Amino acid sequence: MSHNSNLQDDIIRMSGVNPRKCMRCGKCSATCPAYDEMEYHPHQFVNMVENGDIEPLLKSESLYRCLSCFACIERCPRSVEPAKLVEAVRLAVIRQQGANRMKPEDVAAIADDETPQQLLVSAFRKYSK
Amino acid sequence: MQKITKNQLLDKAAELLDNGTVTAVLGWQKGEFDYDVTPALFENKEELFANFVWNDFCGANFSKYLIKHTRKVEGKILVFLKPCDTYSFNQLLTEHRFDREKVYAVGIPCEGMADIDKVKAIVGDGISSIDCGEKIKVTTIYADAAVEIDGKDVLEGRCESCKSKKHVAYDELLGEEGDVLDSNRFDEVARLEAMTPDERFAFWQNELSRCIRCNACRDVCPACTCEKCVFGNPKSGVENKSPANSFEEKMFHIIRAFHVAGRCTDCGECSRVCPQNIPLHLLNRKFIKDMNECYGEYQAGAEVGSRAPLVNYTTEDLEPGEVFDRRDTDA
Amino acid sequence: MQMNEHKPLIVAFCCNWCSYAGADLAGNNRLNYPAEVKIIRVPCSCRVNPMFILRAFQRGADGVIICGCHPGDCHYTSGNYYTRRRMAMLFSMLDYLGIEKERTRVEWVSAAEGAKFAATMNDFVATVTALGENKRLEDLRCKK
Amino acid sequence: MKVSYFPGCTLKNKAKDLDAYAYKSAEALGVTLEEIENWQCCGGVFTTSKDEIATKLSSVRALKAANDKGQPLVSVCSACHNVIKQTNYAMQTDKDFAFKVNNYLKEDGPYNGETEVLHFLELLRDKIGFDTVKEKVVNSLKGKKIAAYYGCLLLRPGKVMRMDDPENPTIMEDLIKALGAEPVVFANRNECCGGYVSMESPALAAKKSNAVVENAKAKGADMIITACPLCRYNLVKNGADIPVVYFTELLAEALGVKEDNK
Amino acid sequence: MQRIGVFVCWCGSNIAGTVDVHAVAEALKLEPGVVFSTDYQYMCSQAGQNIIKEAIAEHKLTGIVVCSCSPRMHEATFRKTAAAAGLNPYMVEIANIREQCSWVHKDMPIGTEKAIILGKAAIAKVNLNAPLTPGESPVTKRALVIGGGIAGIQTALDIADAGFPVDIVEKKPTIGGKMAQLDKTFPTLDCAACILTPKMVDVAQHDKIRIFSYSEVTEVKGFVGNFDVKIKKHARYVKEDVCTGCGDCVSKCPMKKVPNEFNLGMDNRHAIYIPFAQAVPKVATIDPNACNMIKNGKCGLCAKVCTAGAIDYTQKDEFIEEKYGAIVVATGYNHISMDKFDEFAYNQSKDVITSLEFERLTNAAGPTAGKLLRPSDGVHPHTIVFVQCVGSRCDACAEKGKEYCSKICCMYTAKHAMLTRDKYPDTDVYVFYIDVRTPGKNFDEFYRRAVEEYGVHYIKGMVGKVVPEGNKLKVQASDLLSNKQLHIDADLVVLAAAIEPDKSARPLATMLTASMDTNDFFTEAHPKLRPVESPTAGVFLSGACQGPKDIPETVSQAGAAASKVIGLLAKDKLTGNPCIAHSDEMMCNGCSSCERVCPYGAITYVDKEFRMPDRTTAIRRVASVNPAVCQGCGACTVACPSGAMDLKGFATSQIIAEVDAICK
Repeated sequence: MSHNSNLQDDIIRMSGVNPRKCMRCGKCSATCPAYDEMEYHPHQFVNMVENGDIEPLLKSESLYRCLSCFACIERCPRSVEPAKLVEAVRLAVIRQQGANRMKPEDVAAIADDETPQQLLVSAFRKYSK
Repeated sequence: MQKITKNQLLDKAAELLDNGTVTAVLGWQKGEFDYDVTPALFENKEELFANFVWNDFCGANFSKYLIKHTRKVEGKILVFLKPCDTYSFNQLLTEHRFDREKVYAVGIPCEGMADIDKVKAIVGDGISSIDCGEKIKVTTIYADAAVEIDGKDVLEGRCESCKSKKHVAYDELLGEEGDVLDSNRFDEVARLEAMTPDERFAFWQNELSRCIRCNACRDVCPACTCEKCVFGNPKSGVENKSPANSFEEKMFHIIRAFHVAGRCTDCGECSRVCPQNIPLHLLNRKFIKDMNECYGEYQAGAEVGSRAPLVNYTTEDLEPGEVFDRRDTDA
Repeated sequence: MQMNEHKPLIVAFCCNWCSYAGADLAGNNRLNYPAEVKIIRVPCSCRVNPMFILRAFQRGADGVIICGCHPGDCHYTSGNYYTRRRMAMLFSMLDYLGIEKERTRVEWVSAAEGAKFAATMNDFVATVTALGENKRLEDLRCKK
Repeated sequence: MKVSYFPGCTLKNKAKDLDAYAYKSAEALGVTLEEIENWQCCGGVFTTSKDEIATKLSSVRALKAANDKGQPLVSVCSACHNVIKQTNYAMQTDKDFAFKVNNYLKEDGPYNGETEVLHFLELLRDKIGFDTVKEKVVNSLKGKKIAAYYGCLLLRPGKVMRMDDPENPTIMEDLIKALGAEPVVFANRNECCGGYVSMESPALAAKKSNAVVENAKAKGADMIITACPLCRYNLVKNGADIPVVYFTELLAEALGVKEDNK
Repeated sequence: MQRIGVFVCWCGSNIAGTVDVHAVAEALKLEPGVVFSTDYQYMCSQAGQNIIKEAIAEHKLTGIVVCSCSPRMHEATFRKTAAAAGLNPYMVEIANIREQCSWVHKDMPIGTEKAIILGKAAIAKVNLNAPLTPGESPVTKRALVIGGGIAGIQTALDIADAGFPVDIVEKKPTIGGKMAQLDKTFPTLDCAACILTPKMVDVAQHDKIRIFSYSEVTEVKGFVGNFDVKIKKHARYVKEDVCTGCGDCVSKCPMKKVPNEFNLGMDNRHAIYIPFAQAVPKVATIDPNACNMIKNGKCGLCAKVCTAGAIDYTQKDEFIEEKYGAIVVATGYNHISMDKFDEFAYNQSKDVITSLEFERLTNAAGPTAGKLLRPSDGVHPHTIVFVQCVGSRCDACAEKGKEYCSKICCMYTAKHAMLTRDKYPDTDVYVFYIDVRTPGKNFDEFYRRAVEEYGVHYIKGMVGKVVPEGNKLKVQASDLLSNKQLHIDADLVVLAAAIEPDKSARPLATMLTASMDTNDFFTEAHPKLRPVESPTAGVFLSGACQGPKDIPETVSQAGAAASKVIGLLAKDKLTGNPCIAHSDEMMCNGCSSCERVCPYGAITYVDKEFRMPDRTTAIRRVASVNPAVCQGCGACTVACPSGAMDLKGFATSQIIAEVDAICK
């Protein structure tokens, strides 16, 4: 198992989450609406961050499947709040040079007349720096 | 300056002595000078008519004297109470310090008392006589003509910020009843609070270093009625009959203020009698202001039997550290 | 003797039921705090008379801290509520006289809060050390 | 009553209806929405990461502007409201964050989350009162069966939003009742529509949106209302076969101020 | 001047490791009053105690300072040692140089210096100690048990069997508590009613036990051995001593739509009712909020049919005042509200129920006569999902639920699952768990049987959301071991709701001046060594009011509490704590400040004649402390403006001596 403690510290600091509070109940994964789209599920995120096993998460598509719907934050009985970890890992990726997930030139292909501005700004905030 | 006259008081006293309601009268008598008026117990009409005085220098609060006199005198004592005195009177009843049945209280109106230092500032030294009527007429040994002073110009500091012209206790009222006033008495405390700690320290060091520990403040204070004062009690741990340094003065005044906190009616006698003119009432008012702000408005003596803030609590009281936050956010 | 670093003298009044036990727990768990802290055991924080605090300052203490059960948990049900009011008023008065407010403190420490006790003492000693010697409220005559 | 108002980018463009009806309805109910001067886009999503400062500054500016006027800050768009309320909560509870933000902004005097942040629905419920709304209804929507779709941002995180029970809300249902219609309670009303993922992964968004519409229809709804332009977009785009409208439109209709718009 | 002996303990290396004990002993030798000073490896050992005893005799010591571990540890030990050597035990002071010195400082010179100062403070204090003698007070030989569940019942029976009279106060119309609502009990599966109801009958028939049902404690005064308690008996509008419990009134009552609290509102009862067939006392009670006769004077049917003439619509609440020597709290528990957990749809579907509701649904005396039927439509469920830990083990920041483990849920859920599979093999039963906690005799074996023999599907994971759709409950959950999200169409969802202390406990604790933890569980005097006593003398704890407990544990704790009560009531006199307040009458102003802050009402006032300093006599009002009531907190000593009020053992002069010793 790879252990990247620098990255782990960064993620913990950025997210403000203490993964050690997790009691492994799995309610986050039980409640996640994007569960089936994810390679690593919310409870695994918590566990992997706790173990410093961050590298696979950085590469995972799961980062872009989280809907930020806050359901796991709402229902986590231990206030671990996995979505905050997902967000922190995603930021760790897109903050790197040239690592933007979405580029302005991509938009034209996806957007239509009805696309609300909200969708564009949200997506850019989530996927790009 | 006073609206009620000496004769009105004498007539009332004579009437009550004659009809047997009371057997003694607690009143004022002239001291060494006209302005030096002291409390006295008159046990017959002759003494009363010979020595009783009522003028603009009758500031003394009689409530405290009732403790001593009611223990000694058979029958009831007539006491004249100005509005501010009635608060002390009630407070002492709350503390069971004398038997209400042994007192006949006559409430008298007060237009504010005169401060002899302010008079002296106008006329200079060598006062030979003072006549209080509409105006205060002062003669001195250095001048031929009497100087006339308007009483309003020489009011005692405490009377300038009088909290109430309304009596909260009496058996009988002479003259007209007044109202509880919207006083500015906390302004000076607020001014001090707004200073920096260093400024405050300097202020109090300057004031308290003048203390000569004469104990006049304690002796006159209607809340300081302890059978034995902690400062004279070797077992108390704070016994000190004469101070060795400025700390001990400070400690004396802090402890005294704390002991009377919640019981002090803010009558202002402490500052009136202080020979060094230390504004001791500003310590007591600080406690009153803090307690009002932290635990709700409370006026000691406003009613008999009320529960003072320091012998009371709620589960939601602010924390000791928060008393400062409170001020910081207010400021 | 080193003159450059002032070692403060701290008196801590601890109630027997919660805070003294909390201090014991700090010991059981070997949680260090400075030796400048000297604890006096009282049955309840409400036993602490303002006179004790002033006396400590008079005799050269640089800081005084009163520890009691958390509000609502007083062994005597209401003692610490009185403490809370008394000390709030006393501290406010000391501040009014220009004495550094950081020299006095009230903390609620339960018998289970050994860590809090140690952390509180560390913090208090650091605070008082930063203030330096208590010149404003001590009686130099009594100082050794 | 005057309140500060943060419309947000979408309400000035693709969701003009949501904005215009909010103005009209508020006016009919005796409330003036005073648009914050020079407001900037909230960013659409609240970044939970503690070291994200810049993305939250526009919200703080809006909050500070409302605070200077001594008014609550009202928004209609679920996303704006979520971002602003979460930012305000961070200003209240995260001292480090507040310190940095105040240092950065250097406004007159520090801001520590004093502003009351209200969603337009809260304005209706807590400041105006649904009873008052009910009295002002001129076109009762009697007979309509309306499903209130909350989505995620309106209610969560519950301890920050403090708007309603995050799992069993009633605020929109109560509004529907006040307007004379019959609310349809359906389980997916606080499930996500797919949100901004529709940009990246339209299939996932379609799946989530369809589940919402199907669930509402199964419960007998003939209309869905929402407070979020993105929710509406996703639901409509993915083929909702019943009308999906903003709650303000419904409100304007019931209050009789809808036609003025057109 | 005292003759003081100083005894410095090494505590092996615990103290001696960081404190130069010999240096401490030498330094303290020089303190005023000290005539003897020594150190030893273990002062608390027999040999160490002998050193103290010998020194007392040899040096005619009048006071002792032991520099050792915390006084909370061995103060009592050394007091006994002193007493054995003929010294008053209150002439002993402890300097805590272990917990508060050697264990928290690492540096030997620093530790030693501090130990010396702590020793000096103790010496300064003991110089001012005076021998104290505890007061005595009589014991009222009657116990009060608050709460009539299994805990209260067992405690009452045990006390009464020892020959002491006991009163049970129960707020409901019948005793029996939660256990009466249960169906079967784990791990033996015997029926709750079969083992509980005989005990209820025993209580009813015991000549030493009185039951005050439909009653509550409203006021408690006094102290250990001498409590004065006021009990409010709510009007039940039925004469308890006349009613035969025949039930004729119930069947004739026209008001039959009152939610039945015994069945948790899953069916209805009448306005006049007997909670259940085996109720004790078996008398009817009229619900004044439902009865038309009481509400508007229209009806009166029950009075007409009652041949015994027991109905009395004019009955009023009645107050009973009684003295007790001991009080046992047995107020029990409740399930927490499910309002904050509506992701499980408890408030949205009738078919999402709590486990206690499930008990009633499977109980032969329950709303479905024991047939497992769905509350919504009365259909037999084929797929049942049990969810564990609902509201238990929550983080405080989550702002919902409880931080503790509710302890009983794992076992009762295993029981429910097993019984369901046993009775209805056609039913699929899923249990979502985080951990299965089964520490108890035959507990894990029981749980394993549920899995292995009965085929209950235990899934490690949690349910995230329950969606009522049609007549199904769509359960979305995680299966952590197979790393899958599950979607189950369930017919019934059963929530293992966390348990919390009964709401009546907090006000009761205030009345009793007994302490509680942040969860409102009563605090025990010592978590290990005095688990059934409250820190407040004379108040004892039985059952779940002290913490989550199952029945076997409750019953054993109930017995333990009873034995403590018996131990107390068997005494004729109690010796009190001598460290109490006392007022110097010469200094007392009689101002009542002390009385106002005394939490025990220990201060009264008397008028006494005094010779005054000016040789006159005067009658003065002075405070007087009841030594049996005063607990020695000292609140009065600070409230007293004159310093007349002082505390023995913690006198003003003693504390100031300590301050001076530390500061100089």
